[in-house]
Amino acid sequence: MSLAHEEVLSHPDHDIPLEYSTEDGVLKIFGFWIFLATDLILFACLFSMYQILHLNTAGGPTEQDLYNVPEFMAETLILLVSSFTCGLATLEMRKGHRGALMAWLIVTVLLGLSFIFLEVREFVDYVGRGATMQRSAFLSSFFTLVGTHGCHVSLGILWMLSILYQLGRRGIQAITARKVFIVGLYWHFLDVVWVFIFTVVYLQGVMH
Amino acid sequence: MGLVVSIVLTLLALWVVQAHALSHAMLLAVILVLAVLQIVVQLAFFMHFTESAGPRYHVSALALGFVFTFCIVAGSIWIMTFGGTQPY
Amino acid sequence: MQLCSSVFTLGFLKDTPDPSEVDVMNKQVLRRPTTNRSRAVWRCGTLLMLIPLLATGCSPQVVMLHPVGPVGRIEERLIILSIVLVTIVIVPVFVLLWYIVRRYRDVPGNDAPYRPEFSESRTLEIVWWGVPILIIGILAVFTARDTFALTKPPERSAPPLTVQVTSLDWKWLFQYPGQKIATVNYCYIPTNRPIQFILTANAPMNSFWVPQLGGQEYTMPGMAMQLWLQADKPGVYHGRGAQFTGKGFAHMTFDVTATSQAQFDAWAKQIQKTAPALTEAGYTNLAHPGLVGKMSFSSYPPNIFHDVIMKEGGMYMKHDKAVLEGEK
Amino acid sequence: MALPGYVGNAPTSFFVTGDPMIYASDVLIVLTVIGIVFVLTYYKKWGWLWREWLTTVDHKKIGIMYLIAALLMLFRGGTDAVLMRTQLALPNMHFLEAEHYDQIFTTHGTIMILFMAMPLVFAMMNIAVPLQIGARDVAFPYLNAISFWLFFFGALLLNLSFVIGGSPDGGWTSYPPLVENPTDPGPGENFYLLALQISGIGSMATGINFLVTILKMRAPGMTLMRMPLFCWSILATSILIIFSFPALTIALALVLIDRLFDAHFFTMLQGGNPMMYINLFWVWGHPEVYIVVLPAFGIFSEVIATFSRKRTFGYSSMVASMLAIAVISYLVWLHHFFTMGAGPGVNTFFAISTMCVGIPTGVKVFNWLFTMYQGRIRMTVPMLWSIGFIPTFAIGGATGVMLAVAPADYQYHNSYFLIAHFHQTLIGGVVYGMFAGLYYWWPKMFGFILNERIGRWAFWFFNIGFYVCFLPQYQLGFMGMTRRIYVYPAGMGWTALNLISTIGAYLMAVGFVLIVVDILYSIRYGERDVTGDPWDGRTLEWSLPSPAPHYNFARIPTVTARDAWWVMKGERKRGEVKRELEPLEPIHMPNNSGRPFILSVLFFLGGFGLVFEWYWLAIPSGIGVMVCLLLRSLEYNMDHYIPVSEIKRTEAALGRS
Ligand code: HEA
Ligand code: HEA
Ligand code: CUA
Ligand SMILES: [Cu+2]
Repeated sequence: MSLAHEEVLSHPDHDIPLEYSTEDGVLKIFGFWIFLATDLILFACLFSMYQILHLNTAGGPTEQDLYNVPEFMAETLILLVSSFTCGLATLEMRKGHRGALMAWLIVTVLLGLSFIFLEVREFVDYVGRGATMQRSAFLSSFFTLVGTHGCHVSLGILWMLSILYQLGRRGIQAITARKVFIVGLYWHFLDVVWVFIFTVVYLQGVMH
Repeated sequence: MGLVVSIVLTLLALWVVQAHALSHAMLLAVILVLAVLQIVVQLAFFMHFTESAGPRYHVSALALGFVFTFCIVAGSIWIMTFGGTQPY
Repeated sequence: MQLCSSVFTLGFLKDTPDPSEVDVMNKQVLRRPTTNRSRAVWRCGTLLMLIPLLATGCSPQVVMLHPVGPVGRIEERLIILSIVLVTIVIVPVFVLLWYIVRRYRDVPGNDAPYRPEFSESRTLEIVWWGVPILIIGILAVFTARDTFALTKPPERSAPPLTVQVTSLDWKWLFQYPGQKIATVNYCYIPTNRPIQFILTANAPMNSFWVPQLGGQEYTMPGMAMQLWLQADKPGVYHGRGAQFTGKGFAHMTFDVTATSQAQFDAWAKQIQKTAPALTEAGYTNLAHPGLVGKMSFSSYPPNIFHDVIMKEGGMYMKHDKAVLEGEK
Repeated sequence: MALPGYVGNAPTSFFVTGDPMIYASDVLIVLTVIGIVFVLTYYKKWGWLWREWLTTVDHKKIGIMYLIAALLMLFRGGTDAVLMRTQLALPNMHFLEAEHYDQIFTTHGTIMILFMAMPLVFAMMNIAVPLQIGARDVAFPYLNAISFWLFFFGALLLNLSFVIGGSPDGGWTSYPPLVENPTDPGPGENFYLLALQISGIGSMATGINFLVTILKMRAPGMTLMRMPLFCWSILATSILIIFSFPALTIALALVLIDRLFDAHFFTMLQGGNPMMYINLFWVWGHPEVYIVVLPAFGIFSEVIATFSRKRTFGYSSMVASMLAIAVISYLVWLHHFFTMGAGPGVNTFFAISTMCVGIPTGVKVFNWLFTMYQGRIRMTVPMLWSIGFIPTFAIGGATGVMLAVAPADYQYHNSYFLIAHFHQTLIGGVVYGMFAGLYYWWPKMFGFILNERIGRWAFWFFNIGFYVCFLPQYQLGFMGMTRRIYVYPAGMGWTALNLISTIGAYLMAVGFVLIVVDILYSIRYGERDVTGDPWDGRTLEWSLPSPAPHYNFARIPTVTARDAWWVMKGERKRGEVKRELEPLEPIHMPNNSGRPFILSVLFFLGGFGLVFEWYWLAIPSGIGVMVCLLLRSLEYNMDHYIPVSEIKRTEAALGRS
């Protein structure tokens, strides 16, 4: 990376969080925000696809046949809580508490895993009832939209594990702090996307 | 705090849907508004949205992202409804 | 008109169909007037030099600019209007470019003023934000007006005739719900009467285009689109699919013959009497990819048009019940 | 009455067979590969290739690699064009069969836009942007290398389809349901989908990279409103890339899911809705055309100001218009399918928003004209391309406005009028712009100037050929000729115009060959650029030696005004400021890495596996990709410092202090 031209290095300031303390950190965090904007458009396309196809059931299972309120509420609450614990992890990092940071991250990972577990169970259940992706346009778009989110979450879990390993080896320093912050952004973003899946897919589906 | 608000918002959304109190279109509108509020909560409480070193370009980037998202979703749905009915 | 049409009618090439392909492409709408060969060669030379003029050249073969019905005429008027409007800004660009590049060349002894810091002018900026806004404004008004106008039947005096069109791989099927007959790769229409073409596809999406009658519209599986056209003059008009559909696409042409109402009725009678019927099996066969010539059928299974649309996704569209039941 | 050679299934054999042209190219490809391997081995260049190029993260070298690849792709796409024009020269030609022609126009369009125009744009921005803003590299050099290699292997994948498996033949827009399994079996379409997907990921990364670079890495004093217009154009383009490419990603992914896993997004049965693909494709497709044309606008702004020896006229409205174009271009995508009949309200809205793009574009045209006004115009080759651009693009844009008149588009749609429109904007805008940039920045890239005389000949052949080729096509459109037909009957009056158009295409090919000749000639005889500032330039890249050292700036300049280098030269000439040279400091630079290359190879293998549904290849490659990402994440020593002594030595060798 080239020398910093932004204020960050020229006026070292103790109030600046560690993750912003290097030029590299500033660039990567900003770059990640932009990446999130692209992911936003990606999901926007999947959502419009779903909205247009969700009634095209081709005589197969419909939304009402499939969605189950306790099930998707459980998924939603788990993800919301995990977003919160992930936020706590960032706060602990700001305070420099490595142990607490890692603990909260582990909690987040566990919540993420249980979310994925529930989702996989839901998918398996649907498929068992003949609601496969090949059955109708509605199901193609359902599995693609929700599945894409699920893939993102799974990736996030792997990513957090790698960061946990790095935290264990190197402690909290500029680079690991940046990574924790960025994975946090990612996780909260996925939570936002889920809120829309909750609304547009599940709530709309059980509305009638 | 953030957690409480977001859980309240979620339960509220579930409740309006289950209560069958509103018309279809109104319901959709209400739950979408609730979802948007959730975004605000996430951004403000968890994502440290207002923080940055130097100019806040990421705020404009995300704002632009929301605008284009709206254009794409609303535009696509508008186009795909074919003026409401098929002539045939 | 005459002048330019003679300039642009070229006869120097042996421009006649290859006999082996006539059966597939026997669509000579307008016979080119035979031209003296040497004169044509000379014309070709002029033409090469006058290439920029081509964009405005206009023999009767320039079908878009020689419409024979109200729909095509509305579109032609818009085309001309838009040409005129864009010319208003494009010509000054050309003139300015030519003048500036000539005048301000960096050659020794050029006494034109040199002001390297001249880079702002409020007045000039207002001019070139303003004039285009004005022009676009005018164009926008006419565009909006005609866009809405063309979704309605062109003339209300005569009752419309409905023709259902299905694009197949790689042929066109026309069904006449009023006459209960069907044709392939050609159709007849009465003149001076609005025709409501209802378009669908039982194959990848195509586009139904008869340039002399008016613009095109997509034929899409599962959809039934509506296209109003009308012919004022009897004649044979060339039509073709305009949206690529694979290997046989280039041969997906058809003729639209416009005749008087009496001749049209006579033609329909004749088909009803002499042609074979189209059966379900016959339709399935027809829908199979491949090329065929012109065909006529005295009747067809009454619901195929409707059923094909419904099967391919039509059931998910909201339908205008009045049209659906009124016309069938 | 089947078409000759039609009935039956698509080729099932792995290697495409049955056509002498294909065999010939097979042989040619094998010979070329053997030749390259031999030369590299003979001159012991393998190590050099790996160290200096395959593992580089230097934006200048990446730019050069983009340039070479793009020129090769221009040759491939141009050869396709010449073949098509040959087939269309006369009615009822038997030069190409339908299947062949369909493949050729598909690969022509796809290659020209995605593997020629895009990388050419990326080449220019890699070469110039960091130098113009006074930075030592882009924000994420490692990611930049990944972008390049993903593009490269995406392009390789598409080109491979020519000899293995068969080329795609659904048009560059690739509309379903035509490209779904039942009507388009065989791997061709899979090649298209995966090649675009792989290179698309790279493009998206490039967009993010340059947005961050421009916003965050400018030299001190270079405020946004002091930035060269080329950088502004890249900023606008990056915004467009970031917000439009995801739509392409989704559109392609869904078709792929349909094809590989029998889903029903766009099929005719089971409730699929093919119109939704058209919608998503153009949500990306329309911004895409501005993605490629805005950088060209930026180049023209630089070239015209430099060779008129004058400040850019109306800088702020140039910036405003660029941003306006970028934003409006998200509101116009429906103009590519007016004839789908989404209703008069929809058509009117999109027609008017489309026309509105003409307003800011017009402002740019007039500002260019008045940049030349009262200047001193030097007719160098880059300037020739820029001046040639103005009338071609004005006509192309004007016909665009005509197309935007929705009811009239019911006539023009899919006719040769449309073909003429977009070649006039794509060639007259993008290709002219990139050629201008090529000649303009060539000395900065390689240290010598391209021969002006040959360059002028090339320009005139290309420019005249261009008009001869495409003006007749407007008329063909008016005469009812539709696109994507491989034969047309005689007697429609189309013959002469088609023949003229074909002649024009040959003239353009001569022009292109002359450019290649110019490059080869100048490599040997070209004039060396010893000053680093051969054109008397205005922006910071000309303050550096040609070619620039790998760290670009030994000292980061401080910018005080627009046209920073021009101002500095003025100050120096007048002897006004004699700044004390600050002492040199060690420079922080990223390390080279072979991982971007390996990662992209894995992507390539994964893509190839998916094309043939060979999951035994695709899945391990996917895992390999993940492992590469993980390894990167665990890597902490990614950069090094260049010591002052080495900087001093390098600068002295370049004749600077
Ligand atoms: C670089 C590429 C490029 C550019 C810059 C443009 C620019 C424009 N394009 Fe074009 N277009 C394409 C590439 C491009 N296009 C391609 C590839 C396709 C077809 C793809 C396919 O189907 O395969 C296409 C298709 C296309 C269509 C679809 C037609 C159809 O399918 O039926 C339309 C319709 O509105 C359109 C309109 C426009 C307009 C209004 C502009 C405007 O931006 C033009 C603005 C410029 C000017 C107007 C000139 C300068 C202005 C002045 C000198 C002064 C002011 C002028 C006026 C007030 C008139 N284009
Ligand atoms: C940047 C984009 C770009 C560029 C530069 C070009 C360049 C050219 N294009 Fe292309 N074109 C498209 C983008 C582009 N095109 C697109 C998107 C389509 C739509 C595709 C679709 O429908 O899906 C299209 C379609 C298209 C068609 C319509 C095909 C059809 O619908 O049936 C035609 C026909 O004339 C054509 C012609 C040309 C010509 C003559 C050139 C010339 O400029 C080329 C000049 C030639 C060279 C620069 C190379 C020189 C080559 C040699 C020296 C080799 C000589 C070798 C031999 C003689 C074997 N193009
Ligand atoms: Cu001139 Cu018709
Ligand atoms: Cu467009």
